[in-house]
Amino acid sequence: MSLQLEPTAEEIQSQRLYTDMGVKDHEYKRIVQLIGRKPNYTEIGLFSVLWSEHCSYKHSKPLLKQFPSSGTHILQGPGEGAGVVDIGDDQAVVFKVESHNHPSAVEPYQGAATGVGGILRDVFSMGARPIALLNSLRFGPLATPHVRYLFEEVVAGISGYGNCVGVPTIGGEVQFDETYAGNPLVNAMCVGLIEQKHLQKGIAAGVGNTVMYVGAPTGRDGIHGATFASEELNESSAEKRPSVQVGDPFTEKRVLEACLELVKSDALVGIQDMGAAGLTSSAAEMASKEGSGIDMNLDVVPQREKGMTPYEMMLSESQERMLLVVQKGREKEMEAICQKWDIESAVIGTVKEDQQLTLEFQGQVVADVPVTALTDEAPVYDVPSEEPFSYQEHQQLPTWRPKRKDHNATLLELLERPTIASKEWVYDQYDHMVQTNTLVMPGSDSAVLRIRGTKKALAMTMDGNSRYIALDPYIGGKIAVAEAARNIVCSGAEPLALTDCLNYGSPEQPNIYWQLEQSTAGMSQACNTFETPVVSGNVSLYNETNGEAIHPTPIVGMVGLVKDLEHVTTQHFKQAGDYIYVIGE
Amino acid sequence: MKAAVIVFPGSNCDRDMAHALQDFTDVKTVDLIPHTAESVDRYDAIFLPGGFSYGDYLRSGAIARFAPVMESVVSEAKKGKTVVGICNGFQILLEAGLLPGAMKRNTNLKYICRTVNVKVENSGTRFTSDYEEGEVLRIPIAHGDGNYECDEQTYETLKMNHRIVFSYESDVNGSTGRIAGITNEAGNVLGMMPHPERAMETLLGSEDGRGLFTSVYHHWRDTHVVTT
Amino acid sequence: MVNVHVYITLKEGVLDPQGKAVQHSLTALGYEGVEEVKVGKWIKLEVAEGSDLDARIESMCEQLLANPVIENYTYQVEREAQV
Amino acid sequence: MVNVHVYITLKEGVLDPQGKAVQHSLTALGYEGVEEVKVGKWIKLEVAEGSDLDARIESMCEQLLANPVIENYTYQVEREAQV
Ligand SMILES: Nc1ncnc2c1ncn2[C@@H]1O[C@H](COP(=O)(O)OP(=O)(O)O)[C@@H](O)[C@H]1O
Repeated sequence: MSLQLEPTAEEIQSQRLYTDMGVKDHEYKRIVQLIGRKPNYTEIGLFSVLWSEHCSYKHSKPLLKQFPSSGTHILQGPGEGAGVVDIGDDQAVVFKVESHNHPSAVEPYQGAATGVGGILRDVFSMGARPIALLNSLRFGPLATPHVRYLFEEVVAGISGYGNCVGVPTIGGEVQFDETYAGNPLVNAMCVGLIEQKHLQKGIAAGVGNTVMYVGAPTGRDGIHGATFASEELNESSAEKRPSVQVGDPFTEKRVLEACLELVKSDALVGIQDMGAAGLTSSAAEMASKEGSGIDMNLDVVPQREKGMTPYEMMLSESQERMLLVVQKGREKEMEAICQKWDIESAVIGTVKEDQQLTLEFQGQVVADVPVTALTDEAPVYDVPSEEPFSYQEHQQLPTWRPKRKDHNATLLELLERPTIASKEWVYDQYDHMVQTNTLVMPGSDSAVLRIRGTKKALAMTMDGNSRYIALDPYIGGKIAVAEAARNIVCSGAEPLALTDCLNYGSPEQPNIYWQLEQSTAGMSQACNTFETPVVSGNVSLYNETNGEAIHPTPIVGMVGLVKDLEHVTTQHFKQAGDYIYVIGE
Repeated sequence: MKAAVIVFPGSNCDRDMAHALQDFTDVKTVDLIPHTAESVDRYDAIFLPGGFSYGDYLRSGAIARFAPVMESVVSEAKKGKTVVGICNGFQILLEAGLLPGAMKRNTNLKYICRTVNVKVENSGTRFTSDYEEGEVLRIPIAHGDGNYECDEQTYETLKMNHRIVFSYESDVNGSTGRIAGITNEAGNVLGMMPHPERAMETLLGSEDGRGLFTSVYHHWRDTHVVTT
Repeated sequence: MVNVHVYITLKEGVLDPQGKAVQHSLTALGYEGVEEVKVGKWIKLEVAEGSDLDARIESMCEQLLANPVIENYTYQVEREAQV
Repeated sequence: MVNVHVYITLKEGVLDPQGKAVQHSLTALGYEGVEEVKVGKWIKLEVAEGSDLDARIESMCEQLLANPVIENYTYQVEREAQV
């Protein structure tokens, strides 16, 4: 059995194998302390993913705390699959942004496609029907074939996935700048609409309740970094284990429809997407939120490949999967719904009282660790922050005033810049009309969707400009929020709340941490001023190539409410002879 | 009139189609019918909506054509009932052999979503009687495989028998003869790539699609309602 | 079980937009003397052996795998034991 | 000029939604014993002969025709004269 070929707990320690999984020495020591023994291979795997920046926010948590996240209309702030905002009439809007920068750099089509898939699941796991997708993209200058390839494939991936699922991609933005030449950014946002009574949470409540797996079978996709050992096991195939996940939008569409039917049943207790770190994070987080534990039998996890180990199953990032907690005895009702949509489901575990995540495989307990150790006890770092030298330099520079004589030529030059030029080439490839609610299509300030059966509409936009932040992160942070708010207001809507994606370099660099600190402080201040709380978000750090970090790039995704369809306004000039006004400073 | 909108796994314009019929025509009953249904014989008109049935894997419409409900759709079509396939629905009708020809990738190899000018080539059909011949409609297209292909003989036959019902005013996807929509020989089956169900309200940009649905309804009324 | 390889291509005379695009890109990338490119499908199936194997494969191709209106197919059976 | 046939398939272990859908459909159509289906590409090119032919083909495959991150390729050169 391959299981026996895995390194032992002793070998993991003596050869410091945990470092290959991204676990630091002091973190390893802390894990040993927390569980009272040396973790085995599966267990250290669980910790490595849950203690990663992506899952634990260990470098960014303190900064995220400063964001205002509540308000009378906020039904759910950060912490669940997506944020939820009351829009009246017992309805709510649900939204979140997600980054897929690194996967898109490696395999742009699938990286972008699976990014869309993931953010859709975050939204429909709340019980909401996804009604819109947006994306914010950053690439290097289009002059090189590789950047053009990345650009074309990322757009094709977004289009391929979103179009197939039948959710309109109605907005976004693209910028081209040297700083992203080696590290493109792909941020995707999804907006959903829900009847408030169907709102779900990702919790494992009710001792004795059943844990169910729903969706695509698990393969070895996305098991990264730590695969060194398993690769050695596998002399039969010279092929490298794929770490690239391939999206299957057709399955996603069926999982979506099935979930939206499942959430209407009172037998459903909790539901969560298996996103990054798949089964591990969904199980641990669902148990942690409720203070419960989970017993899981890995033999019955639907599998796509033969001979998968517990480690592989737990760390797989196969797409289009959901974890459910269902009232004991009512599993059949859930299974029937899954069958109707022709997707797999399996009873894989039970909610229990003791707060342990216990995994069984082939009659053996292969992992048994306290849930709190995996989640609440994840390290949080106080990182040194240092104002970079360049900042004061920038401040001292005299205000630059461009001297231009020929305004016409300047205008044409500006319009030629890919960052400024029309993005029709992009949004022509997105189905931005499906569901027939799109009032304002891509090409204006924000996109606007009507809400059927009401006089209301939703406006949404994504914005960010890293140059401002590189120059002055505090003011730049404020500008990012203000730009989004302006776009919303210009469409005839009142800003409700926002979601954000923080794309930065390594937080372990004091200068970069300073940027993070300053820009999030600026954003927070603007959020307070506009009364737009941050209801969800995502952090993507370590965006660097050869030690060179990207410009700090926080992206703001904002949603606003149009109270009356009459208020909807587009940015285009309507008629010759109309007056043009400039307002503001 | 009773209308059926077939929902294949992966259909995503099914609700839009139902809204178009329900909200903008006098059609009494509009039912969403699952792909597993055995029969659609109790309906007067059958609509195959857009989307990505079975992911459009292998070829658009290739797998959907074998969905259980299709047997009944084909036999009702042969009996002369009104059958409309829009976008993916058109692709399914081609694969099922109810209409001649096949779809290839758009010439630019990209998905195209945009409102285009669509010309009514024949207003003498049950699908277009509420339009003027030669009228140019603003209707969105949204497809990756809309490049209609048929051999020369088929094309000549289509042309001669006025079975080309809609054409694109300018070449958008490489289609032979800029074909956007055709009927079968008997004239009761229509396939078209543009989405009239997305052009029902000026609020959303155009209401030029309404005529298709009202034509179908009026044809049914004129052939079924006895006036005294 | 035998491995069956089905090769599907557009019929002679049917314009192949994908092939043309690939040819264009290859030329743009500096590969000279690339004259014609056709992009087709290669479908690999593991199928149960049997005396009716050919009939089954042909019927699968005609019914589903290829679209006889615009595509041609050929196939090859790979019998491991005989290799 | 020689005809080059390039065969591209997804790497072992990479999810193949197309293959799965085709297999599902064949089974539903009553073809029994269809175990695994993989959908790949078959690209036919007419290329100028030359001593560097193999090098050229490989570089075309790696640069454009196949996506080395998730796909494998093989190729075959068909020299009409020799047949
Ligand atoms: N990635 C994208 N996805 C969808 N729509 C986009 C995208 N990029 C740009 N757009 C659309 O094009 C319009 C213009 O984009 P852009 O040039 O970035 O201008 P802006 O300064 O308003 O952000 C936006 O309003 C948006 O709706």
